[in-house]
Amino acid sequence: MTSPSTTADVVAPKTGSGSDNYLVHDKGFLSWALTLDHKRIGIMYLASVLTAFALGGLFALILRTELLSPGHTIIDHDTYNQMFTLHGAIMVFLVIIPGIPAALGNIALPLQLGAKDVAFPRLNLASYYLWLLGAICMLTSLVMNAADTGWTFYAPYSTTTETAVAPAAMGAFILGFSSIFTGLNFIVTIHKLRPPGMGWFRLPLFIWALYSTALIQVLATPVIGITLLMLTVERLLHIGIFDPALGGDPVLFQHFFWFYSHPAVYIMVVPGFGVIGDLIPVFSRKRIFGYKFIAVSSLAIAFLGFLVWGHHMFVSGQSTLAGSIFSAITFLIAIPTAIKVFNWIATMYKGRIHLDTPMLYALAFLWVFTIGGLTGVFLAVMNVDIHLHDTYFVVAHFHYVMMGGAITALLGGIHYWWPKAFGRMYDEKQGRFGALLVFAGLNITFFPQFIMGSRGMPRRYYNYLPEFQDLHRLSTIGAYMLGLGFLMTAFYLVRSLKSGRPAPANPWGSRTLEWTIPSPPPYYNFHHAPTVTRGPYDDYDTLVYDEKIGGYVEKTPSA
Amino acid sequence: MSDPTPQAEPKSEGSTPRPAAVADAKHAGNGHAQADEHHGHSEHPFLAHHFDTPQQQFEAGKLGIWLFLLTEVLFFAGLFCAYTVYRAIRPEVFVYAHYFLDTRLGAVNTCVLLLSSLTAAWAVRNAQLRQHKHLMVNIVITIACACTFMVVKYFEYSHKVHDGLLWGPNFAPKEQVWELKTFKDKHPEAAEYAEKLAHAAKHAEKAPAGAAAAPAAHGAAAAPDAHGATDEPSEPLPKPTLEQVEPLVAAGLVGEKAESPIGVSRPRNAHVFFSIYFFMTGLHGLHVLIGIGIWIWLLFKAKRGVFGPNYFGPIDYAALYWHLVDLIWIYLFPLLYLIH
Amino acid sequence: MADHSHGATAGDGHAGGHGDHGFAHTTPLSLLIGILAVLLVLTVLTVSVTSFDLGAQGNLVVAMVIATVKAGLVVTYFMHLRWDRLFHLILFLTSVLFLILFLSMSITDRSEYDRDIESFRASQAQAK
Amino acid sequence: MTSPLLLLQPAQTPLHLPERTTFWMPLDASVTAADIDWLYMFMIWMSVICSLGIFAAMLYFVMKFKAGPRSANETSEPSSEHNTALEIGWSVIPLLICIALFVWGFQGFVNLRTPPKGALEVHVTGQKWKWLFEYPHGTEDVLHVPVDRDVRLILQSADVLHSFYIPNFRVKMDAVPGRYTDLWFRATAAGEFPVFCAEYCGTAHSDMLTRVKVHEPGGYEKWLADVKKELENVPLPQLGKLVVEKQGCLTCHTTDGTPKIGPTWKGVFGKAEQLSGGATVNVDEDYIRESIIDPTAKIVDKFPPSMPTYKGKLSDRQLSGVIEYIKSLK
Repeated sequence: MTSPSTTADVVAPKTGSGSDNYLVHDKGFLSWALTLDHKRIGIMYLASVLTAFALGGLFALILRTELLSPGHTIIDHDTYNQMFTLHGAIMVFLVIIPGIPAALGNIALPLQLGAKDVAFPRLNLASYYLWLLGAICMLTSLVMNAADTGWTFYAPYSTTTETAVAPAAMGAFILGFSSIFTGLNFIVTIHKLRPPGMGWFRLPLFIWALYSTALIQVLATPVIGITLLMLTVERLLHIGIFDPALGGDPVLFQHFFWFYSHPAVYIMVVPGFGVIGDLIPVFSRKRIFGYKFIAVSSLAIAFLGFLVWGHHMFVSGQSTLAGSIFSAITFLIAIPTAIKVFNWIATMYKGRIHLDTPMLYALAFLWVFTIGGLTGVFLAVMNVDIHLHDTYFVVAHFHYVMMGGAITALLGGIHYWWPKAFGRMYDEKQGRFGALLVFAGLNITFFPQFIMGSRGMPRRYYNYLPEFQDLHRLSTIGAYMLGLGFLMTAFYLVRSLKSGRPAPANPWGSRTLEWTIPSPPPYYNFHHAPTVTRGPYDDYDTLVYDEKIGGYVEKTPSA
Repeated sequence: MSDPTPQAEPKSEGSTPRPAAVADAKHAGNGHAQADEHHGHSEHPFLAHHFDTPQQQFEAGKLGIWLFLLTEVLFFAGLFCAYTVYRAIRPEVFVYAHYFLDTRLGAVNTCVLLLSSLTAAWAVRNAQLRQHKHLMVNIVITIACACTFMVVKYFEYSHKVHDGLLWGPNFAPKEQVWELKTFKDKHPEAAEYAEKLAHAAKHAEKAPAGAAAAPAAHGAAAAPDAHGATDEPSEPLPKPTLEQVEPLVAAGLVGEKAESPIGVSRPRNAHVFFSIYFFMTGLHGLHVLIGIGIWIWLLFKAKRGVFGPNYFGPIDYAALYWHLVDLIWIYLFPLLYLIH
Repeated sequence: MADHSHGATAGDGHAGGHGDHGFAHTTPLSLLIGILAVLLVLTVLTVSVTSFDLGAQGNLVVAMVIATVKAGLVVTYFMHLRWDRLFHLILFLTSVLFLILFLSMSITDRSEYDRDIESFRASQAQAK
Repeated sequence: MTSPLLLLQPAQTPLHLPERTTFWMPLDASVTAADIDWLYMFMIWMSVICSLGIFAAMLYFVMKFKAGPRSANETSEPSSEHNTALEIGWSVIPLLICIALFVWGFQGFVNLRTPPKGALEVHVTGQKWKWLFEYPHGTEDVLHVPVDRDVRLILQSADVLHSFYIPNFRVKMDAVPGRYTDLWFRATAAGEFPVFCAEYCGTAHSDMLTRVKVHEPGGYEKWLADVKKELENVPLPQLGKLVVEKQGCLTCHTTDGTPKIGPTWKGVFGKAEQLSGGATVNVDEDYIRESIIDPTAKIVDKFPPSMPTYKGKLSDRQLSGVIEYIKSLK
């Protein structure tokens, strides 16, 4: 399908951080605060998301320390409930949903399309400020009397408790709009700003994943908007839609909530598939195996994700009929996910695998996501779910998929595009050590929780039976390892900004368009869109490694 | 640098310094194209730097607004779902409550919005043909229609607040449903019969104020099913005919759906209708207000005569948004006002 | 739903506009006014229909059919979908499809377990 | 023979999951548990095989095709990038496994959700942080069931969502306010098994624990008779003390003088209490009886009106028992 390789028709990239790149083009706070440049917005998103991740992670460490022993350890009942609510809400709404699409997507998507910017730059900036406003709104709930309803805001508890649920719900409401506008921006950019010659099946897989995610963001997020609006109005004005005393129905709230929240978990993990889809061919220096199957399976997951929300409600009083329909369709989602994993592994066959940090994160993703995905099947089987629902088995499952999937892919993406975004190389040895530490910490934290869960340890428990204590202790040790791993990663990445080796245009020898321009890229990205004549992962053999600049350059025909 | 695909227009070469970011006052509400005031492409003053042709910019904006309309449809989907679930489960609440609504006002509002939809579509046409005066007239008419719609809504709301038809615990209707003109016109006999029932119930409570309160209350108008007889100890009511009882049962005034088993009252949780009514029409009204804001902003832009065949995006997207607001009202009107 | 097959031609943004009088299709005025007339007639029709009794759900079905016809007119002519890209129509229908999907599953489930609610309410009423 | 009173008192021994026979699951003690455990282990082994296969392939490829330094410019050998048969293979096989799992799980689910006819019915009420079980003689806070007999629990909630979860029976069902939900089981082993609340319900969600006592054959009927006889002739104040503990009154009231969510009962009898409306009332039998039946009638000043009604839950003898008990608190 790929035509004979001709050199991409862009002037040979200037190596080293060019004199006039987007980081130094304008100076001063306003040049950042009012920027319309997608790369700067991406950097601001990255910084904000990682700060929120640190805060959410801090809450997680406090929770794990509290669970070292049954009963009171460091905090009391209510603080514990508020902590796990905020840990959940911050991680879901502030970190993982905007994480890969808004931070890495904003940096890489226009570059991979050879475009100058996203379709609506001002809307892009507006969605960042909506993220900021939503974050402030949610953190006012932290300051006032933090919500203690869990990130799921289940009625009638959320409509009757005196804690500050309204600011948290409105914070999530505003963050929903930020997510919608990012999704909308990406769909239009992918449709309208593709370079000449780049058909749908010449798009990098990262773009395919962002496209499927954007479709979910646009189609599902409005429903959580109306749900949270109804919840807040129910709390303040008692309109009686979710309150049983006034004729309402709490299970209806669960339908409204999960209609968004299950597609939302695919908003969290499908961009991760995209990053891994880009990393594995580059670091195996081999064309992706089954490109069409991976691309289309992203869309299949996006669509099927809308039909299965009821598998969160098997024991909530949902009828058997509805439960069986949801369970049956849930199994269908396992198929495209399996296709993706198998195709990635097939890509590595007969490749030349370089185990740089991004590749370590990609391999960690494959390992952890396989376990996460398979345990999802346990929860889809209806009668086993009766035993496992709302236990630590579920906690372990979604942490394996969220922490192991979304966050590991986010870190892999950060390391992969770090040279391009900042023009600096991070320290490779520390990167690899950090990746191993995160991988180990993750498994030690969450695998014991599978065992606790199937033994009957319920979820969101402040006080627990003594026989679960040693597993909780093991999990807490893992949590500290994880925290240490992230701290170390943050440390050497920030240090690389100043003292890192200047990055060449194409350190990893990738063939996607963002590596054909200098790093950090000029503010206008491309003079005009390059004409694309081959697939995103073709002709790695026409690149040759240049020792001096530490990166790949086009093989000149004479050589 | 050879460029294999023929470009539509020769593009000015060289990267001109990037125009200072003109933070257009456009609030993030809808996603239509961002038009920079000045940029490199000389012959199209409104072409943003990252687009190559005005058509590409227009079509990008068009896709953007359609995606935004997608989110609006799903935003209202939550409310339509709440409406459908509660109507499927408690039809009598909706039959009972719709008598309180004024169908005439609803119809007037629908026609006003349809007219404003026409003037919006017409305005797009004017923008394309550079008819600036007509464009401004049409925008003004659209704004006027929108304001009329809001004024009519104001009257409806104040009437309901005055009559105590609010949501949740503060639902305390002043006049009973069978005293309403709309109910009397449709079911004259049922209205009388309900009158008698209410009178009898009041009478039954007053009369045996002393000891044997229970049996009399029990006796008065035991829940008559559709054809049951109502034995009434004080003066026996004639056996009710079908037309007398059937509307009462349908509206949940009597029978097991009613609030109090004796006498005639209102269906249980009747306030849910008004919760849904105020939420839906309130949110729709908010979208009409946002629409008015956008049209006023476009009025100023139109006054400067910027629109033409190559740049009419903002008018087109505002018109699409306006048509969707009208579309939602087209469904709200029969669902809330025309219940049978 | 997946529209990946449709996909605009590569770099469609670069297709040339047709000369200088602009690329947009202008809707004829007579058509616009005609559509408004039809819409007003349909509104009057839907209001007058309520005076007849058309069976249990008859009125609801008729009202919805008329509303959908009106909506169809507004979408095809006023919102220009008739001359627009097919993709925009697919998008609109997707949103309607997801609305129906959300509605139907919620009602199916709610009506399935409604008898639990009724039996609970009935027993609470007796207990009082 | 332990004194009958102890029968009424919940065993003070701390709650424990009985010893486990398998690594993954708690001791299975109900008819339906075996089927669930079998399916669970089947899936465990499927997952182990599947993931080991993937990890092995991954690690093998990494070792075999590990590249030297980048400067060596090694290129990957040409290999096909598309193999439809393989793709179909690893789509259809997981699909078949999934269909099998679904059907197996669905049958178990339907079986678990249709209680057999003639099961012993117990009404269970979940309220903020306590489970209450209605028995003919009154309410208990420990579930007593006979062994080898179908038991159907009819769940309701007095305030927010709770979820009745017995790990050893592998059963769980939410208690939803405003409606009935039900679950059934048949215990196969006598003994005591913990009951958890699995749906987050507020501050003491993790303390909403109780136990299900499975009596040997005949033991259940004996227990019923003993408790009934016991309740007849135990002196009123002691009966009142038992009822107060079982009904969860002490989660809001106290007997040691310090006010909690509700007023304290120490020395309250005969005192003139200041009501929220400004009036004062003398705390006598009628006031206590009225406050139990209709708590919001006369609320003591500066206390929230959050007490649920106990109308129809307490027999007259239990009511007078509570009044005598409050009287005895000087």
